[in-house]
Amino acid sequence: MVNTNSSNQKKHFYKKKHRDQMKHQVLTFAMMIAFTIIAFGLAMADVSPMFTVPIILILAAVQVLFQLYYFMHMNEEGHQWPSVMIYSGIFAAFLTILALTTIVWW
Amino acid sequence: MADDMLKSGNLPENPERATLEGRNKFLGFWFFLGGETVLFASLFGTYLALRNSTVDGPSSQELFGLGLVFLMTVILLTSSLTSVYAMYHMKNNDFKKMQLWLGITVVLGLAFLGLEIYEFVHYVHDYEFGYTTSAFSTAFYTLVGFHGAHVAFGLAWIISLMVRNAKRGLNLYNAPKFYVASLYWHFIDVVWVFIFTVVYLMGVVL
Amino acid sequence: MSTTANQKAGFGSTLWEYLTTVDHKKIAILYLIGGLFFFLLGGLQAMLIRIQLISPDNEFISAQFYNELMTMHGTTMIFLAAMPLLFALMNAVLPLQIGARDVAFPFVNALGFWLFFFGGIFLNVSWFAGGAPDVGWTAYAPLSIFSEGHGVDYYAIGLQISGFGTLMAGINFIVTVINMRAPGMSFMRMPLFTWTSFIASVLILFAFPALTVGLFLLTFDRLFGGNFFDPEMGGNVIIWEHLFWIFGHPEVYILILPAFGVFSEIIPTFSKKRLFGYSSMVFATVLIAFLGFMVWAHHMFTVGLGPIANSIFAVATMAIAVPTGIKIFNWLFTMWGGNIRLTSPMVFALAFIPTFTIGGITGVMLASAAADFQYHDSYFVVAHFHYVIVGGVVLGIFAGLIYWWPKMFGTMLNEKLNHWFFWLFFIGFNLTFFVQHFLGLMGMPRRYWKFLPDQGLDLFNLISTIGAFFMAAGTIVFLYNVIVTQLKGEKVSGDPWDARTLEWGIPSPPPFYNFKQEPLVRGLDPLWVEKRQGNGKIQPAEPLGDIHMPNNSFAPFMLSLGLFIAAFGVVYQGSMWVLAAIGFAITAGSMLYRSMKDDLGYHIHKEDLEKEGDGSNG
Amino acid sequence: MKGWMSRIKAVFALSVLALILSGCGEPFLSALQPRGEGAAMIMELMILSTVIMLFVFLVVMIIYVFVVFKFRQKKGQEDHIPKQTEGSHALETLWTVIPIILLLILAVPTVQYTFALADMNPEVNEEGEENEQIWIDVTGKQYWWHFEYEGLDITTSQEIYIPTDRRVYLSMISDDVIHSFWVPSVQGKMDVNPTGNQNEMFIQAEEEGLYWGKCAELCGPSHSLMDFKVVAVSPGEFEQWVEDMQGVTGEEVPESDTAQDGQELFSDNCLACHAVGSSPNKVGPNLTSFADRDKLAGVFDFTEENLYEWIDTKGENMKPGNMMVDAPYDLEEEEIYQIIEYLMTLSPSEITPESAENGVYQDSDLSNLFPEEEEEDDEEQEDENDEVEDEEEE
Repeated sequence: MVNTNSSNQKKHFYKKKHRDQMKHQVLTFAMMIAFTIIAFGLAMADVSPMFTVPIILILAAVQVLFQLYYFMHMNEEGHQWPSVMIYSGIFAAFLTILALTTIVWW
Repeated sequence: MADDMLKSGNLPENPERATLEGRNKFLGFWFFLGGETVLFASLFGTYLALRNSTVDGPSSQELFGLGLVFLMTVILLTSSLTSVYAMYHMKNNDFKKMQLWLGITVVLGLAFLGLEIYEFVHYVHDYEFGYTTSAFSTAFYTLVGFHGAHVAFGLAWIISLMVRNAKRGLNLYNAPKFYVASLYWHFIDVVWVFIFTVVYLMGVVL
Repeated sequence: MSTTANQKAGFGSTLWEYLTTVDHKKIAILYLIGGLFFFLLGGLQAMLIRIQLISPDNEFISAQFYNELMTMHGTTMIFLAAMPLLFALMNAVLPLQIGARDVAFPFVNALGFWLFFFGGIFLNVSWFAGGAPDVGWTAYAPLSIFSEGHGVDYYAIGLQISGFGTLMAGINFIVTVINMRAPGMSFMRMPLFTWTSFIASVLILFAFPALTVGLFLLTFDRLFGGNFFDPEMGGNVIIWEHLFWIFGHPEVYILILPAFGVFSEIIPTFSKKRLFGYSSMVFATVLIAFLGFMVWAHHMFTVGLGPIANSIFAVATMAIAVPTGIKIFNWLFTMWGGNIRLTSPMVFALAFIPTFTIGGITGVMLASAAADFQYHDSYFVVAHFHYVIVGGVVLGIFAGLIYWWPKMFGTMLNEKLNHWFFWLFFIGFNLTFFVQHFLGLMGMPRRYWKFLPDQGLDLFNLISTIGAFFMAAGTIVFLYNVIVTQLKGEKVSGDPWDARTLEWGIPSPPPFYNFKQEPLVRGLDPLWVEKRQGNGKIQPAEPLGDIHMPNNSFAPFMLSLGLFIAAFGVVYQGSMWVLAAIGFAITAGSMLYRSMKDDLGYHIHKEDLEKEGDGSNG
Repeated sequence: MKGWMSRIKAVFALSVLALILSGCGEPFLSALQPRGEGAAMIMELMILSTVIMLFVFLVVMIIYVFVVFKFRQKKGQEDHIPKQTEGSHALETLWTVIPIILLLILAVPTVQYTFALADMNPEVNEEGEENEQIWIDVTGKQYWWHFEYEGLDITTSQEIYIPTDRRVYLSMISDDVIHSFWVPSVQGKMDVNPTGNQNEMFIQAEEEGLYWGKCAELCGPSHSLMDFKVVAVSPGEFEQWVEDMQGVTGEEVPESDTAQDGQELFSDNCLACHAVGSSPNKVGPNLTSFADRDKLAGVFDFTEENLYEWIDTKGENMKPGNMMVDAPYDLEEEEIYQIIEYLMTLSPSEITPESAENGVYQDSDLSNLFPEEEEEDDEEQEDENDEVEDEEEE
């Protein structure tokens, strides 16, 4: 089928590529842990909720983007449709939560 | 053709998407996760609407201890990383290492689930905070419990995949299955990030 | 378990074939049978409702039974009749239209059907188990929480099961469209029916989870002591309304978009013209779907959300009229300058345009929030949504069934009887529902078991009931036509309508592998292109080769049966938990069986295909 | 708000109205014959939207009829292949832009009216002063309505009396499931939600009359029997009615012996749920002006037979699913007739639903209903009490 020599080269190339990716993943993980610590720290510290709540929500959103784009590889090619559907889902989710937090009591 | 699919070893670059079946599974599962996003959003919305409806039961400030939640968060985040490792080894065609890392993921998942059960038991016994105590308690247990059920299902899924393929090794037929299971596991983590933020941290702060 | 489709065998093996099939064309027939069965059931309920309302202060049926009928009529027609019948059309046609040999997930496709079927059966078991649900198809809390007996439990769990099936069917179609298109079938060459089914499936994906959660909350409240909707315990009844309508409004578009697609196939075919403004039709479809997610609260104008929320949702709702209007005018201009043949599918399509326009304009009137304070929950609303759903969806379903009947069965429904069916149904429909607009404005709220004398409501209610009998008569003509046609079994050619799209380029009914060779698509309306610029046959994109087919499986049936059994345990609890254990064990066992087996399918060999001869226009 | 709209209206109103009024139903019930400020505002909006939509429908139908007749296949043309037009940007833009304009014409008054109907601020009279507001607490229950006049010490059920010269403000809540308060000829509807979700709306009747109200949200088996009445009377009559109602304590002793026996039986068997006179008790309908009611239980003819059947069967078959079936009493036939006799004496005021039909207009600004004059009211009440008893003697 394929020349063994070139397939070996390919394998090496992939291995290296995967190893580079993995470094990114570990870095991502470190940042996620850091974000988590910041979020918990803010919650435990005596800071105004007006300040804390938006910050921890943003931290959560960023963490989730990390998960989606790095851990779940949405940054790689062939993920256009997954992105479309995930963002549509987030759109519907956003409307749902907005409604249930604002126009349930009035 | 059919036999190729069951042959282990020597897989292409993205084994999970090398076959049409694999590509279908891959897309179908991503779309399912899009639907799950709305499912959890509905639960989050319900929880947010009812978080102050404690009636006579305890409130979130009285209940939540952040130490345990932090531990659970770190465990689950780490299990997300270990399942990334498993997929890394899958792409490198190293079945044994993949199984090893999946095993670690399962152990971490079990630890998380154990802590969650401990947490619930603690609330019920020490605070008399049962499922039927108030609208808040119902919403809390339902949201966090739904996530817990997802974790339990994910564990059962990964374990049965590991057992089933222990002797068969990695091939084009089961690579998509492993990949999709790991996507599911990450998604569980995504949901937890919002649970610890919206339920626990905001529950203590607000 | 592998079989070939050309088994000519007895009843037993045919039954087994259908119980285990994963072939989308057979699943289409299953959906058709299931959907028609529930359509007749829902129709029967409607007749009882109309007989009760034939005269003022009528005591034909009791208040409790009326509420059960009214609830089950709505639930059955939406979830168990309209949606499965649309799925029947999608399964029968969509893969053929994009030149696919199969759907993306044949197994899941079968599972989707069986879940729908067992969910529907479970819901209807309630009739024999102490009373059907009696709280309206919307099941507003807290009435649904306080409702006595097990009716609402059946509702919550039955819809949950069939909802899972719908979700799976939706995902299957999305992936099929994305991954399985034939070479040359780009997105902007897809037939409109495929497009609208695709978009409807996307709506299913994002709308049904909200219903899933709503039903779970209802189940937990009723069966496990939850407090989501119990005002005494801090629960909030408005949450249910939001969740229900976040699902419920997109659901309207899930139903109507595929019907739009059907008409967008029929009108060009019988006008001998390509669809006018194809790309704006696609754009309008996507826009309707998008806007459809932002307007649900127009069902809740009188809840007391306040003028700000009401105004926002009113304006957003009105906006949907724009893409819908685009569609209406595009259909009109497709016919403009055409060569219109008044076949029965075309007559349905022609009837659809004015009725749906009426449904649309009353929709805009309802969107006007302040005015909705008068319309809401009155017969005006009943008239409006029947104009949309009967005048749009049901006409679309029957038009599609008659149009694709030759493709599904290889036989042709009698045109004369089709026209009889049409006129009886259409006249009856307008008699029944047009006067209801006025009944509503004259002060008759919906879901009324009886109306009182001396309120000026007698005459229009009588007219409405008479119309219902016309509709029933029409439906009977249709059923008679189906039976006679199938008994005669006269075969027709692959392209009896002189149509334009890919599915008409293969024999009727298609062989179980659909396309002997993957077709090459050379433009919009591929068959028309080949008829005008080629030899009238679809060109192959590949040399003749082995075809890979999935194996039949009994697992979808067993898996759904398990949930069906388990559902009784969950409803009755106590010692009945045993049933739940057994049921869940069957389900889990079927899932394990499925995943433990290496199921690679089988191949039809090139040599066998050659023996069968020319696979094109039969 | 009205300027340009009324001009459009002027052109079309007559023809459209003529069209719909032919089947408009009864004036006491139909939304098409508005008798109040809210219903009239909504009617304007309905006419505007109908006119716009009929225009759209006509355009569609003209093209439709033309196309179907002109381009129908003719004999001998079966093989004719028409030109395969792809579309037309100009046309498609046209039928995108025109609907947007039409919708904007409808959207602007929709938003204005939506806010106008939600306006709970006091009305301003000609002198620029704010009118005092009459607020009524409405409670929806399976399957009847309860009304408490805030600050006036009046409780009624099933019938709500309002003066015709001003808005009356409602603050609505449900005791069980969701109901919806609808008086089509006076005002649009508003849901009545359980605990915590208090809704507010105003009703205003421009003409005296007895208007029929309905429950418009499915609430159980007898949903269709949950009617009530709005009795719109002139301000003077309303003032009279208020004074009469304030005088009732429930302790008034009826004249006849049977009725007195009935009263005793009533207090033994019925008072746990029902009340006569102003009372927070709303387990069952308040019966203060029971004998004046237009209908029995909201829907039945007010006859002794019906009343007997109701008390005897606890309304089991008359209003399926009603809560009175659980009432623990057990009465003999004779006792029921005694109670009926007593109930028929519960007519504290000359102002009854009949007054709403051809009432003499009595001028009043209702000023002595409001807190400043409360003390005076109390004195008057006592006088009224005597009067009530006097009346009953007649």
